[in-house]
Amino acid sequence: MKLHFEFYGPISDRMGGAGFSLETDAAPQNRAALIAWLSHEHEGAGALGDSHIQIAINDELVRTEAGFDLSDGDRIAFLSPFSGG
Amino acid sequence: MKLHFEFYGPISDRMGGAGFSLETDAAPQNRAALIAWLSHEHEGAGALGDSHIQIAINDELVRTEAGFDLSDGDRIAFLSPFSGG
Amino acid sequence: MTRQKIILTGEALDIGRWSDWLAEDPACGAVAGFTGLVRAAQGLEALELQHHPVLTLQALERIARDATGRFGLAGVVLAHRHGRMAVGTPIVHIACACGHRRDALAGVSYMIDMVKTRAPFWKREWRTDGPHWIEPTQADHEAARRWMEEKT
Amino acid sequence: MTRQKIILTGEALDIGRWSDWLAEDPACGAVAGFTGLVRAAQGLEALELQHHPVLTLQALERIARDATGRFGLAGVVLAHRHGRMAVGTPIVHIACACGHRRDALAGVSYMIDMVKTRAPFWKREWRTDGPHWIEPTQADHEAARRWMEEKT
Repeated sequence: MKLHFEFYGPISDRMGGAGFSLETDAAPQNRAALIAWLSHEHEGAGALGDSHIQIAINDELVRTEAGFDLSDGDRIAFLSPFSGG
Repeated sequence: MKLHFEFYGPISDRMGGAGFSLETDAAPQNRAALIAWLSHEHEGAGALGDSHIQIAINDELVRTEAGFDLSDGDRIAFLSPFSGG
Repeated sequence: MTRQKIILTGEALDIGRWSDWLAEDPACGAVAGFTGLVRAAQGLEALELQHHPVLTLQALERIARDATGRFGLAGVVLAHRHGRMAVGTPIVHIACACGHRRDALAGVSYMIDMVKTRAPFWKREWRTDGPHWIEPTQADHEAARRWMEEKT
Repeated sequence: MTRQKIILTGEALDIGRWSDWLAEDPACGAVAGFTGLVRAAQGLEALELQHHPVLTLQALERIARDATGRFGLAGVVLAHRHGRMAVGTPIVHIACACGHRRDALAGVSYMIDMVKTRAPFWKREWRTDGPHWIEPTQADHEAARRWMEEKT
């Protein structure tokens, strides 16, 4: 399956841009596995482990403790800590 | 000497208007004496004894505990509790 | 070097213009404001604000000066109507500009609390059954007293 | 029956018009507001606010809804810019209308505290020496947490 990654805020600098896509046969089912896999593919991905970074799947914030079930075409966004106003 | 009295806010209703003038040879030298004298001249003047009513002499707020020294032509204003905004 | 406008007027308040003026200072990242208006109520035809010809403006100036010192404000607007006003009319407008939001917001709170009980105004509602003086509430007095107690 | 305008835009904020709109409700005696602007700083050329295409507007809507319920607001404006802005440009404008001043002022404080740390925006300063991401301060995080603790 194909997964699309998006990076918002400072983390996008570490990841070399706003996003990229990857192919896999065995999609990771929790946050730790996801980041371990991304770290294989991209050297900056260790920074995604910061617990202040939130994850949204298909534009919906997810609590990642419970794990997740990714499907082909899913968009996984990593959101740096917010700084609005 | 001639003294001018001014009344601001609700107290003006009790005193029958915005002000009046009185003649005296012996000006009162403290708040209690002033109100006693005014009560002789005007039936509503007892209400001026309310401790929340402030006094200004010639457009300057005065602390009346210390007494005061009135002169001919002085304007004595009684200010009802404020309600602005 | 505080920029300030203290206004006591019988004319309509020109709120938009002052806000623009306050926001002109590029050193200010925060502008907070408050507008109090004549609120509709059953039988209310108009609100009247009486003032003192000398002491009222002096009190407004003192309130603005105290707020400026206390919260380090770079800009202040304190404008108050007097006279008779219809429902919906702005009575008072306050705005504070400074570097950070906390001080701007606190400055506005402080000033409106002070204006309610420490500035010589007397408020009278004109209702269908005649005029009624309005006294400040107990909460108004307490709000002003709290600021006095927590001297910075 | 709250009147509300939630705006996320790349265009200049039209602050005066919304304030007028909020003040139109005759049941409201109090309108409080806050405007955050790009503050001048040594070497600062522009401020950039990035946002999320879906989540940011949702967060603004939730913040306005929470404030409305918590403070009993009759009217709310929450407007936020995104994109690149010059010094002096309004970034965010918040206004609350209701019957009494306390709730209007508290509503504004609550919303700006939430917008700082709970809405998906990312702020970057463009300085003469290049771009610098701006993180929320510790004080910003604490301000938001305090509201969560003192649940009304």
